[in-house]
Amino acid sequence: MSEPLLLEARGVGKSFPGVRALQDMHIELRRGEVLALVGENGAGKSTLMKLLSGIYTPDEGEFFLDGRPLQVSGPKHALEQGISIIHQEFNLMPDLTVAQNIFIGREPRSAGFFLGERTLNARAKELIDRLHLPLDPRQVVGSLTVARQQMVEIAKALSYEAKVLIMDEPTAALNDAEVQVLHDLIRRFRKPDTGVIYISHRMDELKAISDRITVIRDGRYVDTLDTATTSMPEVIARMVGREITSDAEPEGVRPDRETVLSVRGLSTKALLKDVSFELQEGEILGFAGLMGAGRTEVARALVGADPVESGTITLRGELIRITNPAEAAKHRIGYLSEDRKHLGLLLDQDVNANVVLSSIRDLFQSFGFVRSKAMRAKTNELVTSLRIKTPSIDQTVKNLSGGNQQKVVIAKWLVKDCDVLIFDEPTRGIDVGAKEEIYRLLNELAAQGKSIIMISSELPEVLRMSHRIVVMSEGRITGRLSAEEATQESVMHFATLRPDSSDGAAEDSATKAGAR
Amino acid sequence: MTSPSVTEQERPEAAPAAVRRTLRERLQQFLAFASLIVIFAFFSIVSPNFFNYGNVTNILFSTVVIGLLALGTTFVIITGGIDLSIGTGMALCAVISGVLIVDAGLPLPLGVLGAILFGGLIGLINGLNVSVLGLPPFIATLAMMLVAQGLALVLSDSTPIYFDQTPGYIDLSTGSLIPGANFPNAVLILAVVAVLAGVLLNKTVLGRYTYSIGSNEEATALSGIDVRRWKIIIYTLAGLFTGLAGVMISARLGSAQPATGMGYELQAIAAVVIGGTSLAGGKGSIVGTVIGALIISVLNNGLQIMSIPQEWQNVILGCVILLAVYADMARKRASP
Amino acid sequence: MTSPSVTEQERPEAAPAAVRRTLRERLQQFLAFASLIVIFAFFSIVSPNFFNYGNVTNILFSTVVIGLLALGTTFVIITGGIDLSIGTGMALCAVISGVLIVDAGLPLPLGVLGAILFGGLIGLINGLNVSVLGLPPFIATLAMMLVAQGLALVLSDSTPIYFDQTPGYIDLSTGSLIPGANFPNAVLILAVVAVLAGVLLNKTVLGRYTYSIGSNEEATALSGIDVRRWKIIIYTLAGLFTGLAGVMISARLGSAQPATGMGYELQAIAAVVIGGTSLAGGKGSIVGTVIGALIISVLNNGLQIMSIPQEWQNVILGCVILLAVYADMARKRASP
Amino acid sequence: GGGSSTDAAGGGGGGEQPYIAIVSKGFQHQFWQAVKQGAEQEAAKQNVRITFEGPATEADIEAQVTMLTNALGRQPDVLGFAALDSRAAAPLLQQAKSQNIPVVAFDSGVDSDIPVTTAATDNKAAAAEAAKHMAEALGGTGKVAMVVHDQTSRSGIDRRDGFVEWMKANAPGIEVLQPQYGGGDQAKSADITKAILAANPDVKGIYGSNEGSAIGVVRGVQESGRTGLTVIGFDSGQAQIDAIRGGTMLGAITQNPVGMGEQLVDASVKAMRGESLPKVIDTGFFWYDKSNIDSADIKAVLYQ
Ligand SMILES: Nc1ncnc2c1ncn2[C@@H]1O[C@H](COP(=O)(O)OP(=O)(O)OP(=O)(O)O)[C@@H](O)[C@H]1O
Ligand SMILES: Nc1ncnc2c1ncn2[C@@H]1O[C@H](COP(=O)(O)OP(=O)(O)OP(=O)(O)O)[C@@H](O)[C@H]1O
Ligand SMILES: [Mg+2]
Ligand SMILES: [Mg+2]
Repeated sequence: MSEPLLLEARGVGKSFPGVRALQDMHIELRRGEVLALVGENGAGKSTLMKLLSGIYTPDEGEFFLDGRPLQVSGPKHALEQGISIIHQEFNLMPDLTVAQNIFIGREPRSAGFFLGERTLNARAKELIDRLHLPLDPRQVVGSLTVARQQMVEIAKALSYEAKVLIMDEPTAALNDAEVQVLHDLIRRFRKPDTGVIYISHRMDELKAISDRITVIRDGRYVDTLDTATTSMPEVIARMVGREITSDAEPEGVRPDRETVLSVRGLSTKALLKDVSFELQEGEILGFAGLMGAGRTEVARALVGADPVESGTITLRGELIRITNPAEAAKHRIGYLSEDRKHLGLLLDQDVNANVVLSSIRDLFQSFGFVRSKAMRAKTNELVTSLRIKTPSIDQTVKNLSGGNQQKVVIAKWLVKDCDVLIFDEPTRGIDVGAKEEIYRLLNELAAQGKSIIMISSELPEVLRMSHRIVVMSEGRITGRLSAEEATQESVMHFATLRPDSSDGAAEDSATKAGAR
Repeated sequence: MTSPSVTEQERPEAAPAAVRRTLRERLQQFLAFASLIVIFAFFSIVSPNFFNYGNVTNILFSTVVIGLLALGTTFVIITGGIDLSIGTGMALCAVISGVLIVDAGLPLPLGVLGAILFGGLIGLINGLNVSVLGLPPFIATLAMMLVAQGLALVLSDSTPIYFDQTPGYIDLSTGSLIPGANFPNAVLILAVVAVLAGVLLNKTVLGRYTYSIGSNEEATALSGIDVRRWKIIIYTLAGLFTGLAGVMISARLGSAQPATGMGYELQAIAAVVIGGTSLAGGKGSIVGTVIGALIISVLNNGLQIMSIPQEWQNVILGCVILLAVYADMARKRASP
Repeated sequence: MTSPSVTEQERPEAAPAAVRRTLRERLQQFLAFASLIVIFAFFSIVSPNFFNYGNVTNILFSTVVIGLLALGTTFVIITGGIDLSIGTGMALCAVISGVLIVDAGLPLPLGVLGAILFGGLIGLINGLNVSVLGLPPFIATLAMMLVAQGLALVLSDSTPIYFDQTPGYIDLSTGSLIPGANFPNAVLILAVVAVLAGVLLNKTVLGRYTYSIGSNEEATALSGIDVRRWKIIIYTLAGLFTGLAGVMISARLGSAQPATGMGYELQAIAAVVIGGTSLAGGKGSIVGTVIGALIISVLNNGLQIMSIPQEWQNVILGCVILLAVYADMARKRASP
Repeated sequence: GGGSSTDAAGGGGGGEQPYIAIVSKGFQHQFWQAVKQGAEQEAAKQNVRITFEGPATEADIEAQVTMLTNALGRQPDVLGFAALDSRAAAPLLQQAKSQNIPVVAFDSGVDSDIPVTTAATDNKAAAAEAAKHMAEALGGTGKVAMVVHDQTSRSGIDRRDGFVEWMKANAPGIEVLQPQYGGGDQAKSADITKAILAANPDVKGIYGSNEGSAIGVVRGVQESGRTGLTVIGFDSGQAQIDAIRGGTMLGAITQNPVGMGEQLVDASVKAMRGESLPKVIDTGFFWYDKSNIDSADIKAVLYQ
């Protein structure tokens, strides 16, 4: 290539106490390309990006931008150099509005000091419309769902009009529809003199969006492949160092199961309208739907995290009232939130404390005194079985990689033995290898007779795991599909169905779909 | 699927137009007065001496000092910090003003300016300790509280400094610009400063970053904003308010009292929190703080006017504060 | 509350093997004494009368009341809350103890128990206000501070209640179980209670949940833990400490002084924060609190022993606290 | 009596009963409670209604000014006032005058010609008396320490300076140490006392400038196990009386707070009737020790 690379890293190394995150890493971003960066959880992807965006300083190695050496002194400097990044963990101000978040630090001003709020909102509106994002500039970000917060991040990153756009798992919180939107955005962003580094664990989308794929493992560079001429299994093999069979079917689907949990006419002020479904012993019930469909709300309402307006919950034949998650836990119902950072983890506590949190009282105490040996043993057991990458179980969770944090949340619910487990986006940000591991565990749990509700925005995942699938749209259930009825198309049909028509309509259309 | 059908999926919350929101906000702000109005009405009914021009000005007058301190510390609290040094810092600034005007014989305006700037200096030091040394605000300002208390005594030789040679100084507080209507200037000053603070917090970059830092300091820093610098500025600003409070209290008392001040910080912070500002940071308003300060002084005044036995006054004060804040929160929860 | 943790050195260190960790923790805890030891050594050198049995017991003795209050409030602060009612609450409990033992003539043990339980009641009410009504801890306990202050005066008729008819009561504090060695029981009690608190915080479910709630209340609740209930328990616990402090101070003074207490809360909270507990919640230790309390009383005693002019004592106190905390933080950052 | 105005509902001077608003320097401390008690007794006798209030500490000058403002807001027939800082209150006294509300000052002088009379004692002279007894007890030589309740309030300053100045003038053999301030808090004063004793093992006598300080000194001495020290206190209160009876305290100066309260109300009533009053009513102070503590006239001025 005659003209210099857009961005290049050579021999980069970075260590944290007890962890060698990166060593002799190199990466080459060409002009006008989308370079995918893949690797297992804890491989070092985010760390590399944090070095590029000036959050960390490298122990060794150097960066080049347009062939010129680049020392990033801090986030501000990186932005000035034209490097814009979407971090894996949100960096939003929950108390500020969408517009205020997007343009923080770049507010339109008069006299350099006074805010032009109108202009601000106008600009934000203009940007949001241009990006076709379903956001209201004046909405307070803290009241948005994870998916929408992700969109704010995207809008913010794009608004910098950067040369290099770095996206660290931007689609982890999105479902296929929104992924499409994002891909369109990226295609429009890509110009002859710009480039994108794209980190994702969702193999399917790499094909769609990337030109080349750089694979890293355990902080080391492995290989870079042309997307066009490579198959995903190859990439995965390079990534995890072994073959992964990912086209498995739901296991142990049987119709003749007894009903454990039956929900009737569940409604909330915010969104839900007359949600009814059964959960059977030892089954995995998939919840599909577009963002905002209300799956999370169903879960939250079920465990008493949000107030319910009407509706009944019957557990093993007896009517129960659940007004807070603690009561849910008493009934052996557990909920894994989709928002690990805010609702899942004790970020500044260690792995051990997080893993045992929900089960101390049942499993690890005698007369109120904690049995720390037993705890540590159990935690270590899960750290190995989930292959959580951490120097020790005494590592502060904040210092784990995103995917490993997610594994910690899952571990927490695997320790506590619940009869009914609600997993909301359980594999968010988890690498393919580990996903298989988690699928296996879920199937095991089901086989043990535990009943699982699995909310996921990754349709393939839902299809692959669910014995039955409930599809939601705008707070109502628009379709119920059995494993064999369920296809990408049938699910999408109900997910996009406007439930203005009566529930009956939804029902019989469900049967129609079944007939199809 | 293509983008349009995604926008179809917009959820109800996303819908409300700006118009409806601002309307609700106005209503909210008005309702926030509710507790205050109820309390006020109650006293007006039970005591003949409560609701009259004289007494209402008294109430406003007695709000000035706490009000000024509360206004300044509102900014600090919204950033998620706290400032314990405002009470004794105020006393120190009062002494400084005495030293400058009475002892050094500087002209009034200069002396006043000097005292206010000295307040800024106190705030600056707090700011440096918090954002450069990274000390917890509680510790940094607690230390400053002690230091200021000591220095006030040292500089004043533990004796009050009297301003009776400079009547103009006293007029700053008790004088009345509005001829005839004996309406103390102090109240006017509080009003003006409150408006300024409101503008600063709602209409300027400073205010925006104040909220932003309190809402998520790390993210604010990652957005390329010099958080440290802004925190220093915000603490310094609070210090300026402290300085002004020092001037106003010494003007009211016609003397700089080196031993006063301790305990004012708690009252000021209470006013801020009663006004709905969260000590966790990110949320708060100037209007709220003003209301909070008024609630406190109306209660104090009303209970004294009703000549409730003093030992009972605190008991009632406590309960009413609980009720007021609870009512306010319940209301906020109710209104979607 | 600390500056953005985007720069590495501010990130808490990773701890390798469990063994090495506990080892380092011990070292850490030992080093935490550093500032205290330095201060102590300094005074021992500059003043011949500082380091001797008599004076050291004086220091310990003067730590008891603040120490007890600080221990209780450590739990509350680790949950991310705060308790302003401990000072006047203590005075109220002292009065209760007087009412029960002197006025009602209950036998000593019952009276003492009653006073401690009454403290628990105060805490219980705080807990209910915080977790059931969902009031900000600052407001809930501020209100309680006022109410307690008033009630102490009301119940005691604003006059001290003397225990001179029950010398056994006074021995609780000044008496000496260890025969010969004139070593006040109060110090023994503080020691025992501190150990209990340590066990409670580190070895029990209650302690675990205290930390969890402090570091992420929502996540803790979603993990199926009845956060409300535990918060009530924790505030009640703090109340029990307040009750005990009330007993100990009235025992020392041989009388229940209804007018004291105000201001103790600030000192106690200061001790906790100086001890490295974060007001943001989630972090803290009993050892730290004990050290914090000792630092304060050593400084007070030492400066008085050196008979530094009082107005300067606060100035120095402030600066030393700054230094001590800064040194401690720097050390923590440095230690890998 | 907690309820300082049983029939105070609604306040206001409109009632048939004459109303005297009393704004004191303090409220919670025993001394002020005794003044209040005296005032209430006299009020009952003269069939007038009073309210009695004061700030939490003698540093809360603004609080006192506000109380004074509110007291005037209740339109009393007479105002009883003990100024923390009389010059700070000057404008309000002017206002009282313009509203034709006679002002009766008490406890310490209000340097202004507005008060019709002042029922007060001379703190400095009282402190000097304490010094005199201390010097005698020590035979004119030795180190003397002082624990003072406040370093800025009038009473604190006078009771400190009166003591120190008398010693300077009349007892060259006595070395008075740097005064330490305990804010009138017993526990704090006790700790200070112990620190003083540790720092100066050769201290012969200690002087506590008000009830809280004095009792604190006694406790401090007891706790430190020292004997043979000459402790002289101020004001009364049961603990001090016991200490004197028990011998841990040589004696103390007491003012006559109850009498002061009575004089205050009596003078106020006279002022209301327009009767002429002396410019100053000296409520006096007394030295009491083992020898005279049970005498009738001392008993009369002590409060429990
Ligand atoms: N601040 C830190 N302190 C200590 N260790 C860290 C820190 N940040 C990252 N690490 C470690 O460095 C390694 C790489 O982390 P990184 O976040 O780069 O992984 P990743 O490739 O982004 O994984 P994921 O796909 O799960 O996001 C991990 O083992 C992680 O535990
Ligand atoms: N944290 C939240 N704050 C306010 N409203 C929320 C929150 N979470 C969910 N909701 C409401 O519930 C609706 C559904 O939530 P959510 O979008 O999570 O549904 P979902 O089907 O789980 O979609 P996804 O989980 O993919 O975002 C949202 O449209 C929103 O109205
Ligand atoms: Mg990552
Ligand atoms: Mg969801």
